[in-house]
Amino acid sequence: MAGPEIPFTRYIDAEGRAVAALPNSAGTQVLTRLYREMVMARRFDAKMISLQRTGRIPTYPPTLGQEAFHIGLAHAMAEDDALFPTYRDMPSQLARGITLAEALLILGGDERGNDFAGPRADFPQAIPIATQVTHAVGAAYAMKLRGERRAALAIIGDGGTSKGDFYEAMNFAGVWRAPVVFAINNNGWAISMPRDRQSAAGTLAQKSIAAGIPGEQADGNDAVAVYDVIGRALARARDGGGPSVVECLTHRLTDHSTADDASRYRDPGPLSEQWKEEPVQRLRTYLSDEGLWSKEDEEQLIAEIDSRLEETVDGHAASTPPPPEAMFDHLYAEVPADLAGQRRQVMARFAGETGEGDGHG
Amino acid sequence: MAGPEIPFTRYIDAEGRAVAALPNSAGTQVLTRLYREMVMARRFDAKMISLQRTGRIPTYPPTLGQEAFHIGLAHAMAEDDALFPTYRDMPSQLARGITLAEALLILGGDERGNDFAGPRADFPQAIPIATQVTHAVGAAYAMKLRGERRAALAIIGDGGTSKGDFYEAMNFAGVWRAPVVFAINNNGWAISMPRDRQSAAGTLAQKSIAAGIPGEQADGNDAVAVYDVIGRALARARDGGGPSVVECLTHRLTDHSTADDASRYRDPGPLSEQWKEEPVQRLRTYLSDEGLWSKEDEEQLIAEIDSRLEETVDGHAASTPPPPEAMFDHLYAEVPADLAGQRRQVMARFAGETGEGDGHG
Amino acid sequence: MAEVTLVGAVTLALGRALADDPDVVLLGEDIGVNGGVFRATEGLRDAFGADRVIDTPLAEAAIAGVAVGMAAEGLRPVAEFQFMGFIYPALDQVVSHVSRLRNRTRGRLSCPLVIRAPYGGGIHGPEHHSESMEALFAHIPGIRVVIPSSPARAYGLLLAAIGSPDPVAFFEPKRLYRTVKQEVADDGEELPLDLCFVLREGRDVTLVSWGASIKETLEAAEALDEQGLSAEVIDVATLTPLDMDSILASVEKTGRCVIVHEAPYTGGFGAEIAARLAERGLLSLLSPVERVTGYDVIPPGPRTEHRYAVTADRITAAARRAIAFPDEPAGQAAE
Amino acid sequence: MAEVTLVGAVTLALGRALADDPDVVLLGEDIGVNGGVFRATEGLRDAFGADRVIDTPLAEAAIAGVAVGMAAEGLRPVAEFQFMGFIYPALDQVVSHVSRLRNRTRGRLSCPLVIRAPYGGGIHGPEHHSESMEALFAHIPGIRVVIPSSPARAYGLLLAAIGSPDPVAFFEPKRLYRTVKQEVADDGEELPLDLCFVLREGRDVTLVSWGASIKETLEAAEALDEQGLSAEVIDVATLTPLDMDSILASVEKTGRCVIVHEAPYTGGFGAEIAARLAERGLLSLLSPVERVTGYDVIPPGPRTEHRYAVTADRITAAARRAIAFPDEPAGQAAE
Ligand SMILES: Cc1ncc(C[n+]2csc(CCOP(=O)(O)OP(=O)(O)O)c2C)c(N)n1
Ligand SMILES: Cc1ncc(C[n+]2csc(CCOP(=O)(O)OP(=O)(O)O)c2C)c(N)n1
Ligand SMILES: [Mg+2]
Ligand SMILES: [Mg+2]
Repeated sequence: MAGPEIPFTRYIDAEGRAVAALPNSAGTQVLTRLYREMVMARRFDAKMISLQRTGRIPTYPPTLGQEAFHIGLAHAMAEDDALFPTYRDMPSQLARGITLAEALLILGGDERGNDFAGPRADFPQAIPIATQVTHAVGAAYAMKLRGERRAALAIIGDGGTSKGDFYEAMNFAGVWRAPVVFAINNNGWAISMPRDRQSAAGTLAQKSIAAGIPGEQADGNDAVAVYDVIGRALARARDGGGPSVVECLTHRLTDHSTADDASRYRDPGPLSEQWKEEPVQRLRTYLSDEGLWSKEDEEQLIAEIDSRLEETVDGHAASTPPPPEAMFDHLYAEVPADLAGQRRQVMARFAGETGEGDGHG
Repeated sequence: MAGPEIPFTRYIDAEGRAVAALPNSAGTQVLTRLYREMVMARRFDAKMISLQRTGRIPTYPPTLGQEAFHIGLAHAMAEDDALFPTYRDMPSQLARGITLAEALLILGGDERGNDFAGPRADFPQAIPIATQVTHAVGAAYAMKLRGERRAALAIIGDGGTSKGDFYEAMNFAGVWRAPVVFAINNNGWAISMPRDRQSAAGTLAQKSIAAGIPGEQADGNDAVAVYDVIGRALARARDGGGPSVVECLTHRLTDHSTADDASRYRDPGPLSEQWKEEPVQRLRTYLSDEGLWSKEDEEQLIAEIDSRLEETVDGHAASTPPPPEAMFDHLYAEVPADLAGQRRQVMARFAGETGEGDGHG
Repeated sequence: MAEVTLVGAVTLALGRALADDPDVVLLGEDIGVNGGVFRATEGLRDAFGADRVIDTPLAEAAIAGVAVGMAAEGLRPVAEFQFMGFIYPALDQVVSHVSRLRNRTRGRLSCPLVIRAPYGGGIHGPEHHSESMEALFAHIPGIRVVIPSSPARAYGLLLAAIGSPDPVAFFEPKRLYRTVKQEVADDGEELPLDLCFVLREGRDVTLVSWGASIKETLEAAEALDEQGLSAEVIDVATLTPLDMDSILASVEKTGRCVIVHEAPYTGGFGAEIAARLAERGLLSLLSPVERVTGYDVIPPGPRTEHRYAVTADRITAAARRAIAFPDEPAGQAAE
Repeated sequence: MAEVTLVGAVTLALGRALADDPDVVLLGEDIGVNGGVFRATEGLRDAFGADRVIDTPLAEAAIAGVAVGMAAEGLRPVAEFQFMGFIYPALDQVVSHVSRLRNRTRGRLSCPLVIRAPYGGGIHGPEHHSESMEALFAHIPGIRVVIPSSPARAYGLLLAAIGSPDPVAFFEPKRLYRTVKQEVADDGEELPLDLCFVLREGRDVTLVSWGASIKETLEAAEALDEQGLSAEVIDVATLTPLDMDSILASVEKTGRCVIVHEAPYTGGFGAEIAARLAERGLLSLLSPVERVTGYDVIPPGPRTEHRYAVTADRITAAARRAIAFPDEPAGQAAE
């Protein structure tokens, strides 16, 4: 079946050349900020992998290659919009304002990280695939009901678009004209499942047609395209123009997670081609060519990032785990009488442990 | 958003005039057979409503106005295809070969009706909305795996197309190129919810685009259109051409069920317009105009149907309910030891009841 | 003060909550224009608008999911599921998010929502319309499971559920929707979500039940009374978190306990109560615990559904066995 | 005869079933090319083809639903769910159809399928990767719930599950996937689906458990032995339909019972066993039943998940309390 027409947006190509006039919203400040945070995302990712390899955090889902997506969309959002991220979207959360220390708590398996000081309406990462997208629609409904000029943004993977939740969310959003944007990170893989065996649909953006809402594609390796397309979709949503879907085409340049070994199912050939399209180098080339970024800028940025990361890791190592009774204390607004006995018991069992460092391992 | 192009098929219009040359497959025999069974469907329906009103069967879902859909699709199927019906699709089941006595058992709340002698691979009616569509895809997979030239046909309502199951089923079918057809009975309503508030999609057929499979519409008041479009979709499926969606536009000319009162939510105005499009009269006019059906034929048919219905109702009234232990005897292949005590207890409690007539009421 | 049915009391409570708190919204299938298939939301859309009494598309997983997003954004959604038999697509959201959002974010976000669903059999409904699967919900940490058994308790408990900062699954015994009327003052008074209700005091045996089966349990207590036996009747009402102390106190007094529910026997919530008696009330027990429950089967279709029902006779017989113990053999209620 | 791990035994059994019966098909996420995220299906796609070892799109409700259609058409689908925490979207199909198709059609159609999912904690997995929600399934009439605790039982029980004409939910203790190796003959021998396994005979107390917690239960029995106390250990293995007779017979002998599971306390399947003891074993009980279980909370994240775990110490302490009764206060395992 011939696919429907789906718009595709790209501003900067794989060689770092502008293929279209950049949108007005992408001024110098924005561009360098996008770049700086993409570099942060990449170095943060490398750091987490090394922490995982040395047993200091559990299984970790890398973000390598998807920096333009994560940072572009975070900057497209207004501060009081609400983000509904997945386990792979820490760079977006960082760019939205959660702290590195909070991020490390989250990745280290400590729920306190989700009580972030940053964007208080943002959801924590959803682990069960696609369950967050209806949350975004409900939040968007609340925003609209109250007449607020805000929007919700849900992130979902290519694999996630196979789940009924995604479809039901789009359908509710369509009927309600809810201010929500569904941003698909089509990184080509759901663990070992390649995109083309996930769905016979020619594009994932066209799934929006099932709900009667607009869908388009952006080059997910081009931070400017992501920033622009999602920014416009969010603006339209806030202005009462209803929901939409933006499929961003990225590449997962590494394993699904630190527990995964992609060499079992993935040809190295295409992967090396995909590296040529990766987003950080692309934007650096563009900025350098425009005279907006120098070697010195780069060195300074990296030094700055690395020292912040070191500091954070050290801080985390020195942090104490939550007290034993914490597992009871946030389940209900108040601890119900029926749980008091179990809570007492746990406090007694681990009386020695609080503050004694990480029980993990 | 401008909707995608969706083909629409109609052969006989509301006035009973052919608006296109009828397909070769719809010869005289087929046409009169379609008509005869549509009349049966309508009279069966009326009979069931009167049984319900007099307390002889529980809540009943009328089929008034949807006869062309139900009978057209049943005749489009091959005997060894498999049907996955909903609670509203008894006329299709009857046309597929289940007996009136079996139908009455089913509608009377007696599971033995589902052990029909007729099309043994057909599923029983699904009551939880949209749950049957993935069954059809799994059955189709089995047919394909075994190299059988068969297809599965799942029926779903307009409301049902809002459920994630429908989407997941289409998506699996698309990836597997499974021999399955999804026939949507878009009767305009899901209980009190009108079609246009069920989804912002311009057509329900276009939902197929989300799964990359073909979708088209047929005039669901035109039995020939239903018969033809679904017949071609099934043939394509059997021939390895993959799955498709057929949206049939019908009207629910009465309440959702005997427990419903549509006057609470439905304007009478459009309803009387819809009556003008109803399928039985339309086909009768066509057949009469073509000299294929006479007043005598009609009288004879009705007399024949009514006497069969009377006979069935009498037979049902004289039937005995299943024995008390039946609720234990078909849950597992053999009654597990752990259930034996409960089973004995029930047999003791109702020792007097077996064969004593209907305990219902 | 008006005489209302149980479903009428639900409507009253919903209307009161909508009137008192602009953050309360209702959502579900057919709840707006149609007033709900059981008329629980009758008139509320007209009174409070289609934006707050929301007819949703047909998709239970989404109904639960959007309610989570609404609740986290500060609304107080009350989601109706048309029948308990159609609530399962929503279970993923309940287990994965509704019950966990507060814990996961250490209280930054929370999920103060109510899931309403009519449950139980006896209305001659087709398959899937007679479910009593409250035990599935009672095994999920982080939510409350509440089941009223009278108009007054429906009113007060539902208001408490809507007012609660915790998510509540509120299951309504549809068989009792219109069987009794009771004076209920629409005064906004909540009933406690952490206590059982002692409906009848007694000496010889404790009958523990909830929801629809309270009817037969009270009838059994009446029958026992006529036989000179005095039964205490406890309506658990809030299954979780459970007020076991009230049940233990009663069994300490009577020494016998019959637990009654319509749900299947194995793994029903009656098991939890019996288990706690075996742990904490063993020395009080003068006879084996009895459970009078549905059988471990699919409730048969309307033609024979009465055979599945929990009857006053079955309860009375179990209570008499318990009281007569050890003179009569025990534990036959659903061996 | 090869030494295999528990997950290796699962692979052996799946391979054997695929080889012996052309109707057997496997389906699930990442089970084909990748061999499953736990490698339970390693090598099977290459051996039996992508048509019979099917990588599905990511949608659990559909995986269950298509399996129903396959089973009714005569295949023997074995569906893998990657983690129990992601099985909830499939529950609707399990409750509404898997468990009912035979009953609904009086046997005309049936649903001989197996649902496989790794369950339980202790692997430092993120949230939703440590679920033990077997009790939800054990309350559904019409299916069998089976949980192995050793390589040999994994092999024999899984073959029995695949061969069974009834649908089986088969939950694998992922914490034990690679902790022990055992000689398992790949001889196609099934183990019975209607009997508990007595893993260790004893006099003083009966320890009842299943799946992952069998490890700590056996450790506790060992520790008790060193203290001169003799514990009988029962692996329930098939939770439903339950072989209560074996448990009752043991408790009749020992007079004491400690039930151990990793799932939350309230409404866990331990409640059912304790309840049946209160009904049918009351006179055997010399001390209150004890349950040693997970707490009624969300298992904490990896950093502190060890606090949630059921340990041999907790079991030993409960057993000692039971044995010492009435000299020591009882019922504190999870009061
Ligand atoms: C409902 C559910 N099923 C299965 C999983 C296990 N799982 C984790 S990630 C993943 C693949 C997701 O792929 P995609 O949506 O493309 O996101 P990506 O990982 O590529 O970012 C799977 C199957 C899960 N987390 N949730
Ligand atoms: C999962 C589920 N939710 C709710 C219901 C209750 N219900 C029965 S019929 C119906 C409307 C279905 O509408 P549609 O799919 O258009 O089919 P129609 O009744 O018009 O044939 C609803 C909501 C149900 N049976 N299953
Ligand atoms: Mg992906
Ligand atoms: Mg309809």
